[in-house]
Amino acid sequence: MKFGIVVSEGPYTHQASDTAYHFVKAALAAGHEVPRVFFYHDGVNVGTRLSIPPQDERNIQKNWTALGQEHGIDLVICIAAAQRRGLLDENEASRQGKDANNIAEGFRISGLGQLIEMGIQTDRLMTFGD
Amino acid sequence: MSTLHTVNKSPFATTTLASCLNHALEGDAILLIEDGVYGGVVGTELAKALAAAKGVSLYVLSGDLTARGIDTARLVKGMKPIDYAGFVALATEHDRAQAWL
Amino acid sequence: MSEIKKFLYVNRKAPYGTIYALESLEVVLIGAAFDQDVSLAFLDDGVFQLLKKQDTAGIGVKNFSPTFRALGDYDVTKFYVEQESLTERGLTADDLMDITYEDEDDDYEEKPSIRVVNRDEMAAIMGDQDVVLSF
Amino acid sequence: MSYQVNGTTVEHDEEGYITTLSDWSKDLAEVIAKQEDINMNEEHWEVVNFLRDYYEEYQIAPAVRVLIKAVKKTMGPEKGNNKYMYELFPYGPAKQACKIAGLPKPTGCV
Repeated sequence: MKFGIVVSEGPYTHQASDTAYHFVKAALAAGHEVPRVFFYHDGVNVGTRLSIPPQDERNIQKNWTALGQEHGIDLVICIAAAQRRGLLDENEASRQGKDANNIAEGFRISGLGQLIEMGIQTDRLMTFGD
Repeated sequence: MSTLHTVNKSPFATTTLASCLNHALEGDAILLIEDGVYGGVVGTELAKALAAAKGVSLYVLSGDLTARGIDTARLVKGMKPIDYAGFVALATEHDRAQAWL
Repeated sequence: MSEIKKFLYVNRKAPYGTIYALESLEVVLIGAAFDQDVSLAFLDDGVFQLLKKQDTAGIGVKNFSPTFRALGDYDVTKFYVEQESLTERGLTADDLMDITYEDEDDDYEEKPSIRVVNRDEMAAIMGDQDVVLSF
Repeated sequence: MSYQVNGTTVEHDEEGYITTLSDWSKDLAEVIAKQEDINMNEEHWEVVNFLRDYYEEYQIAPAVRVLIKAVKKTMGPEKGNNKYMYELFPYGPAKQACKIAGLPKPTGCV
């Protein structure tokens, strides 16, 4: 079965991105497909490479990056939500005239259409938020 | 056709669990996750409503339960603890998932 | 895209206190381009999103409530509002904005988009979807 | 980055959208249009005014297909079509007409 995943809360403040991560791991382990995870609302903050959690805590961004790369998951950050919250890739930074970018490896910024498309193309849409 | 409902809020903080219970249909499942697991403890007002939900199966995510120091013995009768693999299985067994945020 | 799915946007949160209502509306606007079978559900505090006379001048936040009235142009015409949620909050359907659409199949007659349903009807609507997006 | 209009300076972003929506004026619209290689005539103004009215009423810039549908209804099918709109605004009514009309930049979500 194909799962589409929405993560709609930021890391650390809410447990949502952790629950989503464990769900995706379990789904893959059971032989299901997870073609895309869509990060929305404060969930876009999962994709910043500038977070520095203490060494004795999980690194949410690195966990997602690793899982995404291992299983070819499309980790999409919503552009509209990202722009509000200051999350940029190189492309967006130059388009918007900003002097830095902060998106982590394995993530990409794209539109809300990717969320709808995921809903159309997967068998089950799971939302993790608050 | 049935739905897997997930509830991630403590019923003492919001009315989310009550609202979910009000909209769950026969054959549906409710899974308590994150702070939602506090709603599964016996002896509370909402536990009565949970126990009265006819034809709705009740589950709780065991990792969230033990993380919060709650023994499965304190759960509402009939509520089953499951792990993430069980969560995935529930999602496949129902036709859709609805997150009560 | 040949397959048409039933999408339900579930709105259970009040506007302005958090961003969920606004960002939900943004998904609806974009989603409308995908020609799916779209319904919006308003229950619990979500019914507050549709109140008339919202004026945000005093809080310096954009008032996005007029945008709901544009959704008819986007062929989003099914707003299900739960009666019990209104009643619990001391509201009636008269407190909600007039939101209409033009029915192309009926000589462009203007029809109300808001349909007040009871809790059981809302539960049945939720149970008849392919994709449920929660906000 | 800024436009100069009647001796005043109006800030804009990298792509030419004005930063403060209340800075908009008809004279400014002419200046932005010139930058876009568009000579504003009555027909351009008709669309720009339509967009401003739509924004005023609904607080959003309409999607292109919604704009065209609405124009078709109020101004007739000879204007409410893609060809007409793209003749007036070669780089797209959403992008160019919204910029000239002083509306927020479409977030380009699809």
